[in-house]
Amino acid sequence: MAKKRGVGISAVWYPTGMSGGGDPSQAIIKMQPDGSVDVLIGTVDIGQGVRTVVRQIAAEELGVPIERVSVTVVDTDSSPLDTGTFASRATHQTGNAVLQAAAEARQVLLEVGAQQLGVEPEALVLENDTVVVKDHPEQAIPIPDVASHATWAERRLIAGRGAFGWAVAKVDSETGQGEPLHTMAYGATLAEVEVDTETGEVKVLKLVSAYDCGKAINRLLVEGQIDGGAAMGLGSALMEELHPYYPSLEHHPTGFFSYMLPTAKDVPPLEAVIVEMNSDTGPYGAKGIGEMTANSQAPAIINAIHDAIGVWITDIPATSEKVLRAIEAQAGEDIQPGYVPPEPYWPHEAIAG
Amino acid sequence: MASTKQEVLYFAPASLEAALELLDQHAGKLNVLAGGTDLVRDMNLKFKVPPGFMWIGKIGLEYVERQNGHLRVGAATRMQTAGSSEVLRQQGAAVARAAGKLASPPVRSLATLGGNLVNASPGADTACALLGLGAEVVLTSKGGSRTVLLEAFFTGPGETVIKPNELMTEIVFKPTGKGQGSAYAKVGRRQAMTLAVLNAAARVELDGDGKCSDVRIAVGAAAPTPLRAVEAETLLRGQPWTEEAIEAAAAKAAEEIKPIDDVHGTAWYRRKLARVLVGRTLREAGEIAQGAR
Amino acid sequence: MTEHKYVGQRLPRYDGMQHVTGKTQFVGDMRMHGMLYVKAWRSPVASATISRIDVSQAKALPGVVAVITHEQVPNNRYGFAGDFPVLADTEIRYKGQEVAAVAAETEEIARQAVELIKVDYKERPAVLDPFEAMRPDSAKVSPTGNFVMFDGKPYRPVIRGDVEAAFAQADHIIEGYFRTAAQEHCPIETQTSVVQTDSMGRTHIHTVTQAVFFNQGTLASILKKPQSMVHMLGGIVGGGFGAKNDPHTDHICAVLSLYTNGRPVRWIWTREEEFVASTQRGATHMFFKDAVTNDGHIIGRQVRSVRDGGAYVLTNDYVAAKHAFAVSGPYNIPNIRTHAYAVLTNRRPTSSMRGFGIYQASIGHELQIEHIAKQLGMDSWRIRFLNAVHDGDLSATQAVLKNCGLIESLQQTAERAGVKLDDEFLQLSSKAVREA
Amino acid sequence: MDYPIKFTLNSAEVEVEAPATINLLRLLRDYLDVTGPKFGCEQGNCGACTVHIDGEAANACLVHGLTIDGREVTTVEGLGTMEAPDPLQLAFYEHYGAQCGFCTPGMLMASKALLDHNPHPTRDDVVEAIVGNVCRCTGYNKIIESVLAAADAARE
Repeated sequence: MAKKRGVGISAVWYPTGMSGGGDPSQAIIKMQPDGSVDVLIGTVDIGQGVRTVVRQIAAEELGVPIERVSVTVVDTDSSPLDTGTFASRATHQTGNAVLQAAAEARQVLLEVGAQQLGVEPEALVLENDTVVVKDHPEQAIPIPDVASHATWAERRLIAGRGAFGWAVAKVDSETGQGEPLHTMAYGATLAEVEVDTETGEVKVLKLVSAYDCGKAINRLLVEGQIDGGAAMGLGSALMEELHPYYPSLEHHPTGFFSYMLPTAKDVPPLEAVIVEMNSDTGPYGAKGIGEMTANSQAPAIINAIHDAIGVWITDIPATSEKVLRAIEAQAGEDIQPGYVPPEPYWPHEAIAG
Repeated sequence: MASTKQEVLYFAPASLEAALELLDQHAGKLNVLAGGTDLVRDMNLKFKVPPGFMWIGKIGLEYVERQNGHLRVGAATRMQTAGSSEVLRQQGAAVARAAGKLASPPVRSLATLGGNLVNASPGADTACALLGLGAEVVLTSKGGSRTVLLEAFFTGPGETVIKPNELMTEIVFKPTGKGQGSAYAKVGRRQAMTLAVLNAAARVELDGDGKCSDVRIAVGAAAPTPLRAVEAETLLRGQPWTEEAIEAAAAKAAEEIKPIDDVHGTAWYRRKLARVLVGRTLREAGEIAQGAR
Repeated sequence: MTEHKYVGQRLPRYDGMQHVTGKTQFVGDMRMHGMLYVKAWRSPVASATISRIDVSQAKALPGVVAVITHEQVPNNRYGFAGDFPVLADTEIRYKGQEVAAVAAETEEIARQAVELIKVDYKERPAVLDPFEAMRPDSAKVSPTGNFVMFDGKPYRPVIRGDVEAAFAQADHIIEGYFRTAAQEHCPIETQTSVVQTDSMGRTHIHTVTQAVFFNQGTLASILKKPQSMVHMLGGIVGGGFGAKNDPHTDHICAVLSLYTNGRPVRWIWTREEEFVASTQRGATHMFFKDAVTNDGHIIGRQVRSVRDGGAYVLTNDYVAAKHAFAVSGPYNIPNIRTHAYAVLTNRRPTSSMRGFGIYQASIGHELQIEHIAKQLGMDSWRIRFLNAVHDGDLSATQAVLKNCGLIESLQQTAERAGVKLDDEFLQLSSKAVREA
Repeated sequence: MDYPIKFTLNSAEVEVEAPATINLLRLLRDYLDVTGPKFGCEQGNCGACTVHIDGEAANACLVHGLTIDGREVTTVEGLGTMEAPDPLQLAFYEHYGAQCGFCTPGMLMASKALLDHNPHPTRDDVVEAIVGNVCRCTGYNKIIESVLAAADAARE
């Protein structure tokens, strides 16, 4: 039984938000008379944790304890518009909208507090659940008291609106020139594999991934994204394929017994490294890395297979069978390791040659 | 025309006698439900809803015991029980290993050896292992019992010789002892929770002179039923136990099988794997027989 | 640096305790009074013309409350290109396509009713190979042709510099072909909707969509109602990965709910439905041709990629565009020519999946650069550091790059993995001004 | 025809009637309104419906509903509550073992069965225990960390 090990790396990038723009996010923040805060957003939590992130931002900006901040689920009757959770955009776009809404709400809060304290709003800061005069910590009012005063005495609504989005990019139809990519995030992966040269089975022994997400608003959640992407990337490298006899439709899988996803045993202990090259555009410098964390593992793994046994897999995924085919082809057997495209018929507009 | 709602029967007899009586009464109308991991799945997916179910979880068919020089395993013995049985691990390593590799713990707490055999999937883990161990199954009806060698039990994918009024009650095989060993190996499409692209099992007996006095080789997911590689066995029986002999037998086994292309792999790949896995199980069983592991 | 109290912390999920106690209420966990169950008739073939749809027997089955075909759909077309029918009308373009749907008192009755639906169709040859679909003599998947069009072109171009000059100047021209597979997103929660239309004519949709407001607009158009009459409730989603951007159950349930006299309908897809009928990631073929110098600089790159786009346009143009914008990779390549094709085939529709065209691009440029490194006998790290983007570099679309982080990501990957990099690589920075 | 079933569900006696075509998952979700166990595939391949039957982890979708008569079933609802969570639930909360939360009830029950039988598991033991539970969000890493952390906490 021959097992050979190899190491491979990869480097990737990914834009934050829709390429080409046109994807607004809106937010509304309002404070209740007891100083609790409602954050209304229109994007959804698909597991990545946007409600948690948005709650952190609102609590940070309004100086209230995070426990007093509620973030709604989406109800089109009350939530402001948001194009949605895709394109690695929620933390960045919705986060920016919430930041803006919080600034507006904060201004009202400061104005009411200033009235109560008899100072200018500019003289105040929000700290530890109080509105406090800069450099005079003894002159402070708890935020709940300001909220109550605003509601009942001043008849004011402490609230804020926020809206963010990339403008629709003007992309030249001949050359593609324009600004369709915004706030690029980066990542790299190192994979170590062990290949069974008799069966073609590949076991991934190590996956180390470093991702530049700009400011990590919640490091636990960012690590979760990097880990989750790693498993999905591993699946796409080694096993996930809807057409085992591509392009034929035959043998199309119909469940998790015929379409393979990585199990806990397929995924090695994962290393997630957070790199923070802050962006100029995101909340606190954040970028979006939701999708790209699944992009770097497959090439690193395929490159590691080459390092281990000297064969190139170019038809992804590198299933055990394809790896063995490549090994046998290299050894002289007349067999194709994977799909071989016909000579394409490029339309006349295309590149000559 | 609207189909009428099907009335499905259910029985949960408390004794073997009661179970056999029910099978006799409702011959052909009751599907025997052991773990349910195949039957209930098929029901869920509307592949097959039988006219009735008879659950055999309460009739005492879960046991592993040694009797008259044979291992006797109750047909309703669950995979987790088989996989963790010290007796099986020592004296029927192939089946203990196969049971322990089947699916996942929440499936192994349900699925039974008998169910895995009666379902007759060509790549069933324990079917391959038990075939390699030379097992027989006891089929019992109200009228009495008969014993069928496993290689005569399977007749096609999902098809066996079991009659509608019969219940598989026991699996019997010769334990391995001194100078004997068994092994099981499988390649799936991932590290766990996978059907076999191909599996293989072997039982090896070596004599004092280092010759192979008896051998059995089984290959699964390589033909309509789990298959015994008879010609490969012939190459080994009575011959010195050498790496060359093992290689030759493994190559012969790869020729004997009748694999197809399906979602899990091609016939080409299955032949390659047959040679590798038959070789590996023979080597491992041989090492156990030699006391080397 | 500003001190933050909450931002930058490791805080548990807001809804974490609900999740771990099983209290989170997903859409499929809802049950409403008088709720009906939905099933659909799906095409067993990949390509056909429909001559007749007969639902009379299904309607007559006791327990069936509503049966719809395209005739009951107020506006049967949606999607970026407006080509995707809610229910197939004149033709079938993929195996698994919905032609009719039933709402009944129980799931079992709904299933039986579907079996009573008769669809007369004439099977056509299916086009399953995108290279076949590209041929002028190919059968047409869509009457308007098999190419997804980009401002009148059958591909999305991205052109920077002079790639021919780069090839002329190069020490090596290195080509590579790579294919990535079609994939399924596999969120553990399948497509699910609970929908009710009330006596005011407002349709309330409990949705698992990732894009509530996108879909509110789509559904308003399908139902021909003002957006305010389409009330969507969502935000608790059992995994998405791009599977839940396009409507799968919301639109059919919403139309059904117009015909159930106010009774809510629920549809939870089986795992099999998820595999046969949901959107998928399209297989992609990439042909690279790079101009490379002896010292490992990539000075020119040509990429032609072909996306196996499935039966309808949906987001194909967007995915191909995103692919074209980014396929140069995080490298400073002065001369680029990319043509990204998306070609229609008789496969189930392809749409967004985590990575949106750049997943494929990443595999392409990272296998290609490794092939280059090996051909040049160069270290894998060196070739990436050598070509990595810096602040101030231009993208293929000539956008000025800022806040770059590739060099740092590579450095930190090496550090965590215990790889000792040469000092020259450790001293690099994305912020460093590039030497002229 | 419906058959009567009597069993112990999360420490309470329940009685229910169901046809002979019911699996335990549907019995729990549709008849008893216990929605912790999730519908993920009904093929026994995702583990989202994992419950305990007489103390052992089992895929509820593969269990014939009527065979539950006289037995003891525990779902995630029986593991602990928001106010009094099981240490394993708390560990999943603190170590980010749940993202979208859909596989979580099954994942908890599979790993709880492990800890019940093996209070001091190795990382490999945890992996073996959850191989039948698919998670598409977490990459399993923080799930495994959560289970190990719960075991550590119990040791103290």
